[in-house]
Amino acid sequence: MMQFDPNDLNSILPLVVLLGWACVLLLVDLFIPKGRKGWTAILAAFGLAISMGLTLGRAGQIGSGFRGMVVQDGFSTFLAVLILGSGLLGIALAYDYMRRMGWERGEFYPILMFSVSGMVLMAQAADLIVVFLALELLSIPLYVLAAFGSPRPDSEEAGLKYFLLGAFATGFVVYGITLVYGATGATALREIVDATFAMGTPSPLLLIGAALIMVGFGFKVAAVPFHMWTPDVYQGAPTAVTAFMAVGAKAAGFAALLRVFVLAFPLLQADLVPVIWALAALTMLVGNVIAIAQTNIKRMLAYSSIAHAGYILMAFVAFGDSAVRADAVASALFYLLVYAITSFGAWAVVIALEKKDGRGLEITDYAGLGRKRPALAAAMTVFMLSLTGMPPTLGLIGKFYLFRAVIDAGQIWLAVIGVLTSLISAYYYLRVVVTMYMREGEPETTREPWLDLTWSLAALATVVLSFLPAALFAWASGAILRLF
Amino acid sequence: MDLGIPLTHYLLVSAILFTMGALGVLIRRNALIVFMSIELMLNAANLAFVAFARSFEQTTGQPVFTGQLFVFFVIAVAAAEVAVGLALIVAIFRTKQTIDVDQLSSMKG
Amino acid sequence: MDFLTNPLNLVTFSPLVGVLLLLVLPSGRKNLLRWTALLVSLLTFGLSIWMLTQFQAAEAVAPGELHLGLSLPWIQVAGWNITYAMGVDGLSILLVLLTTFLTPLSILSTWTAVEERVKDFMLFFLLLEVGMLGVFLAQDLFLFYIFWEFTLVPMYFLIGIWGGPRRIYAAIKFFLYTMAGSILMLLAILYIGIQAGTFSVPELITALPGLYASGVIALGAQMLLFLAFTAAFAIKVPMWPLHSWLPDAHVEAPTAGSVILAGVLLKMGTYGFIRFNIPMFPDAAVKAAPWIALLAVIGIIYGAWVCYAQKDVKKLVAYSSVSHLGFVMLGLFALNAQGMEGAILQMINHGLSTGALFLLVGMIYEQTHTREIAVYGGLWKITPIFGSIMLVVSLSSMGLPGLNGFVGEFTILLGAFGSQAIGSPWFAGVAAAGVIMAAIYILYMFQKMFLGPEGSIVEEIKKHGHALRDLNWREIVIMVPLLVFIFWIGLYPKPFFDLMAPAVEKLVEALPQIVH
Amino acid sequence: MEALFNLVPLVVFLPVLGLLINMLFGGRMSEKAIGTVASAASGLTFVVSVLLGVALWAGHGHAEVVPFAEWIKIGTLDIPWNFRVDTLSVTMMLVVSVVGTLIHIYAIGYMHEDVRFKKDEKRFQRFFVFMNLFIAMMMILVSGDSYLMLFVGWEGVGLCSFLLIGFWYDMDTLGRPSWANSNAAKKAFIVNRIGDFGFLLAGLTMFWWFGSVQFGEVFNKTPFIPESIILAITLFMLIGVAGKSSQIPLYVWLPDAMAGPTPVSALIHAATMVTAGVYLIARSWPLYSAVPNAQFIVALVGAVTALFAATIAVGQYDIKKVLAYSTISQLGFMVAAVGMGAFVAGMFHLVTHAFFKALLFLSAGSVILGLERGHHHLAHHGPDSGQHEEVFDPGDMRNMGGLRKRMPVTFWLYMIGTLALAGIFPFAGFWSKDEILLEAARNYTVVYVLLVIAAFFTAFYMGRQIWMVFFGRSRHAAAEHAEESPKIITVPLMVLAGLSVLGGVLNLPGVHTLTHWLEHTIALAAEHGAEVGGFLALSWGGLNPVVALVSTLLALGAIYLSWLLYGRKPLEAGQKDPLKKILGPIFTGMENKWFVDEGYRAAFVDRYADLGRFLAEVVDGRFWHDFVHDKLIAGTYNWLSKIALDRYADQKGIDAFFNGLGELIKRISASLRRLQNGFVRSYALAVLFGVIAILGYLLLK
Repeated sequence: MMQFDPNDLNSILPLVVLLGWACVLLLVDLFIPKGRKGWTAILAAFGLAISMGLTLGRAGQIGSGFRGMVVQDGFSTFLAVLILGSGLLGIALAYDYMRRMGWERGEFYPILMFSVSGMVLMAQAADLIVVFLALELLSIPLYVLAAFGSPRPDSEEAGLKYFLLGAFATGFVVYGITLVYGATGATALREIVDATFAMGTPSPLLLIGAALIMVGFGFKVAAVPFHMWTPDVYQGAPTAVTAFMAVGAKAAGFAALLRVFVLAFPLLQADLVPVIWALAALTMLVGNVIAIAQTNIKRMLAYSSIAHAGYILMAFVAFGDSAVRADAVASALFYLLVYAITSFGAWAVVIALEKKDGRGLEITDYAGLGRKRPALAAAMTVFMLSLTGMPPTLGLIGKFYLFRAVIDAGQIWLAVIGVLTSLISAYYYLRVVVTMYMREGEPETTREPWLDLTWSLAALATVVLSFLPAALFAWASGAILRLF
Repeated sequence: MDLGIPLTHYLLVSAILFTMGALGVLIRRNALIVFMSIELMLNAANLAFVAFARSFEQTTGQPVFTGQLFVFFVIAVAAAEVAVGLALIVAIFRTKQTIDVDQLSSMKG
Repeated sequence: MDFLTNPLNLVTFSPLVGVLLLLVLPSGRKNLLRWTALLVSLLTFGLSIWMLTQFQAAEAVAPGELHLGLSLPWIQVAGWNITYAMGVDGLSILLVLLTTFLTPLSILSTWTAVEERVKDFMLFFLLLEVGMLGVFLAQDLFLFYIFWEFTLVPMYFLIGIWGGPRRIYAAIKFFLYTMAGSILMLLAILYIGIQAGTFSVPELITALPGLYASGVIALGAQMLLFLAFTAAFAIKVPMWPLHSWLPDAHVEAPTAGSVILAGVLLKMGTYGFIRFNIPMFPDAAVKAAPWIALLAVIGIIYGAWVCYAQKDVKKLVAYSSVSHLGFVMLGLFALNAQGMEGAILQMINHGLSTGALFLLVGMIYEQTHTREIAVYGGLWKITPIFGSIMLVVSLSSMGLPGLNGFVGEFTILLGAFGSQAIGSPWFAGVAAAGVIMAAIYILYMFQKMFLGPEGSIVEEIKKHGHALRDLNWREIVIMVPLLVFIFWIGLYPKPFFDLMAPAVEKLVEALPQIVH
Repeated sequence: MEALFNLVPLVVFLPVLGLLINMLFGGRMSEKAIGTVASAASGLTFVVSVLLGVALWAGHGHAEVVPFAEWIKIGTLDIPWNFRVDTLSVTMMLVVSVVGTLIHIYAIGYMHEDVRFKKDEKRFQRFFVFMNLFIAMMMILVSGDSYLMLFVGWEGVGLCSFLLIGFWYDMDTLGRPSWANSNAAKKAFIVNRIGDFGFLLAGLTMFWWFGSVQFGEVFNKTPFIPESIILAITLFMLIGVAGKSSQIPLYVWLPDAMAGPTPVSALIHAATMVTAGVYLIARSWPLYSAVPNAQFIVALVGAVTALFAATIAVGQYDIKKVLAYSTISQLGFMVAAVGMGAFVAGMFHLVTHAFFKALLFLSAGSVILGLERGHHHLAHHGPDSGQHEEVFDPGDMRNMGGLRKRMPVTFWLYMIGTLALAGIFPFAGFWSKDEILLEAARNYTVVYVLLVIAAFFTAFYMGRQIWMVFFGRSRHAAAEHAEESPKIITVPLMVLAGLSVLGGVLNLPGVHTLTHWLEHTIALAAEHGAEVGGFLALSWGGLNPVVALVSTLLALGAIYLSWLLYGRKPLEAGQKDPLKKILGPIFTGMENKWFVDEGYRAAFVDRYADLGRFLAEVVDGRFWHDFVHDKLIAGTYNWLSKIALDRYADQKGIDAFFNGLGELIKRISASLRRLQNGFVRSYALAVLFGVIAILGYLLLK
């Protein structure tokens, strides 16, 4: 009955390559001597690059496979590129960092690749089963990566916390999927939406199921009140992992949220809007307010990451409104991209200052950076400005796009909360700038080629692309969700 | 193989199991038991899944595999999780000599 | 190629040449850095003069229109209709010139005042100039917003790095206050953009009346939009009671920063009103006029009164800005030709006079390192040139006829007195009392510093083996151009009015008639 | 002849030229050269004024408007700088330039010594720059063709007044380091600005009702404007007049203005600037004539001021202070006159007063210099030169006495001035004052009574002054050694004395030269009176024997009374004023200027400062800055970031201010942060809480 269809593989070709490469690399790594694990990194990067090449090469194609369980469309391409890029940048950050910190182990890179595969799969998922699989495929390696700083207690603690809470959240997702299945008799998004249409008013079972799924992904993207793992895990995990996690996991989480809710649950819009509204508002508020009190830069950036999840959630409020949702999705994707570039840059700077013994992570350690490393400080300033949403950075452009979608959706008060909280955020971002330029100190920094390349490219992109955002806008707005 | 047990009963048991699991996560401090509670939550879902699948089978009169399929996936994935989770717990135990989750609070605020 | 040869672009971005040069120059060669910055800013000034001649040629053909503009598609995807639109008209030309005029003077004033991180200072200064020019020239809301927010960044650094002891506090306060206003404007901009389908200001001004008439944007919504824009501009101006950031920023900012802050940045607020608020939301502007006039008058009186109790001369000058800008706001919302032209002229006047005051205060501060009025006294005798220039500038600031301040204040009062939008001569009447109060605080400052017996600072300086010196040549060179304009505008303001008149008249004509 | 009119801009630009020369090159010029340039500038102005007068005379007094430059033009607002040459403005030009020139010449001598006594010779140059500036500004004032140009000059002379009162800004009148002089200067400027405020309001109202501020247009439209508006305009103007011409309630600055060098007091604070208010009302005659109520108020203000200031003058000891209050009083006469519609009488008194009051001031300056010389002489040559370092006030009449012999020329000049001021036949003051009294007697009895009493006091305090200064014995060693002034000082005085004697010729009863001259500008009652409905009295009536007799007798009586008190038994050194015994507390009031300054200080000045401090410290500082910003906004932020950046030195102070909203958000944030306790189980609880909240909402809604 089941026949092999080459088209099935074709639809997930970059993923297949990635997974295959990861498996092979796991073996190859055995033969790479300790101390030269850089080769593993480079090979992993190659794998990611090939996969990215394939994705880009097939950018225009639209298709599906495995009886519609996975799809390939603009949305998945956009996210796949974003995620693969994050993987590459993660490797660039980890390359010297892991060695410097004494955590260099070859399996790091294949594990990272597995996680990337999960994220890419998530972007393509069109069936709740695949969603679940992708969720686990991206999460389980992340648990390991978070604990990769073992035997440092922070890292292990981060790993276990992430693992326990992640699994806990997965429980909700699974139960949610169960209830949705129970309500509609389907796990494929298309069938769910058909069943919902047939149903007329959504049954409570469906609503609860959808809500539980939302909780699970809310956890992944670190929405309040499911965010509490974030600061601890971000702080404890090796910084390179944190950077990757902050972008990749968030991207995957939003990929799932957007695709599942926009395509499968548009009819729940009326019921869920207040919930998402509250989640977004709370996330922006709590994230920004608590960030003010942070002294540890990793924790601060963690809260910042929570806050930015809140901003993206704003766009998500309009998921069921067919008039504006295309724009909403595009703006969310664009904002994800902006956040990815900026946040990688910021984490790279953090890595440049981090010491083996864990010093260099307090904000006060940044004092005098403006004098000692003008370029590095300038780059950090750019990132902070971008996170605040000031020109001349992508952050402002991202906010422009995002807020337009929110206003277009009629959620003006949510937009007001959004801008007001971004005002609050200015305070703690500026504090970093203040410390770098207006306080005296002797920061110790590290110069590593890949690291330097990462932050300088990120800074350059943040500034330059802000003047030329048209292509990015077009790309994001072309990333339309499709369902087969 | 209709046992004559209505769907709602399965669902009730499943809900009770799920709640027990969730509460277990909240109440127990031993990482292993916390983990087991999570497994309980997953299995509660599995139970509901199978029950749903059976019930659809009865209403439509056709075999429905989706539910069972999903359950297999969940079981398999849970197994993978166990592998990773236990490894983490072991690592923690080595460092801290405890698997009490309340001892894992060096980072906060 | 249009983009590169457009006069407005050349003016706006020419300071970037300096930025690039400064980046490659060694940071140890301080004088080289200073000269580079100065020459580049002079180049910008020269270009702006060239732009002026072209503007005048174009104005002769089509008076009151936007000139030298260019409008290039910038972001035309995904439902966005953003253009890179620049243009200059009578409302902005003077402010552009003021900016390019004050910048070299400010740079020159830092010659000995800024010894630390000269390179960074000049970098930020030139970047600031780009931002300011962009604000005045942008004709697309999106572009405008970018320039608007961008000016915050260099100014923030200028205060925060080279400022006084409480500089960080002041810098953050400056940043947050301004941002607080502008984020609400951001939402309003987006709302308008969505409703009108364009961000281009000229297009909006043509398109919006239709939207108002058809009810797409109701009057209530128009009021809210007006308020959102007002929030941004009123904080920047600053209108009472949103002025709390200003004294802090001024007191802590380095001299050159204060000059630019008072001279140009505050004008961005008032300019915003006349460029966006009034033409885009005419009904709301007419409705709000009495309220804004009320705040303006309170600001005039309050600022002047508070000035009198100041012990710190820089703070005094800072509060005087609150009072002076109150006049500008009063004039703008008179919504008639006299008031608005007076207001625009007064923006320039305030830039010149208050800029000059800050420069002078900076010059003496450089020698004495104190701004406390009480320690001074009898300076006119010791430093006659300094005293005389200070006198002229002070008189200009208090609006003595024959000097620039009077022309502006008088026309504003005249406009406001008979303004139908404001609706009552009482506002102007009370505001006129501001001229008495201005005399009180200005004379208080001048007397306590320059008249009377020698102050304790003279002894203090002698103890350190120095003597108070009069202005040196560099300082005189800074002051002379300012004095020239102070007299010029005072005695023969016609050329200045001529530049703005057609544009203002066009604006006034477009306003709804007020029927009582 | 017509072409001569085009010379009129020169009246402004000649002095400007003079001041520019002195300003730019004065540093390298001798004192003589500086003085000559300045005097020549002023003198040439006089020549131009004469030429203009000739041209007018030739053209039968037809006014001429000479366009000069465009100034402010916005929409309907069009204010060019035009010169107006008519009989009124030329009269003022002549007065200003003739008195101005004489005083310039006098000042060459006076300032030569003054700068040496005050030990700052460099200031000589500055003095003449300011003086020329004053002439220029005064000329702008009188020659402008619009209220706004008048206002420009109006404020300009105010500035010059400020600069010249504060000429010795670093000392008091006795040369001690002090804030006194600069305070006086500041006071003058600020009080004047209060008046200017009134003027400004008048101008604003005028523009919006008349559509113009040009004299011609305004006057033409007057009949068509509601009376209430004209009343408002005229009363606003009165505020301006009270400021500039030092009338109640704004007269307080003028006595203090005596801090300036004596030529300044003579020129600005007696002869010219302070009469600008009178000129303004005379110029605005069509407006005032249209509203009798305003006229009465103006007349009353003038009359009350005349009497009030005269009473104070009686109690003063400073030679210049007496003259200052006398000036205020005489200005009251003039204001009363123009208020009653007796514009010519007012202008007539303005002219004669300019002559004799300048004469008096300059002679007083001569006296002061004489005493200074005497004091100086003692300090250097006297037997006990060391002891004369004590503070010596050369202007205090109690230090004088018997100067008649030491300074005979000055004495006689002073006598002439006194007689003119007291209104003794046939000196100039007699004629002009009499005209005013006559008009008052005709129109308002109350004004007449007030003015007559004031005239009595005038004669009395002048007599008192003469006796105290020139008769009796010297009460101070300096007075014994006083020396007569040099020619450069006395010669201009003689010219002024001549004018004071003969000034009455200008408008002798029956001849009415001035009336005929001015009627070209100020229209005849017959032509306008019916229309405008107010008073427009031109002095045709000539001499009323009763009025003249009453005032002359009163003046003589007052002088006799003063002889009884001060002449018969001269004051001894250290003796109290004999009036003090007689009048008791009333004299204390006169001595202390009726405590008006103190009253103003308590009622306004201190309150202004208090409110300023309150606004600055409490409202702006504690409320807006500390509370709203630092406590509510920044306080919240700061608490949130308190752990970070302990080195935020300046925020520690702010932390102390927590309360209100800051406290609330502090608690919220604290509890939020406590939730983040690091325990997995509480994190899970949060998740569960979220789930329950969402499900609860979805199921219960």
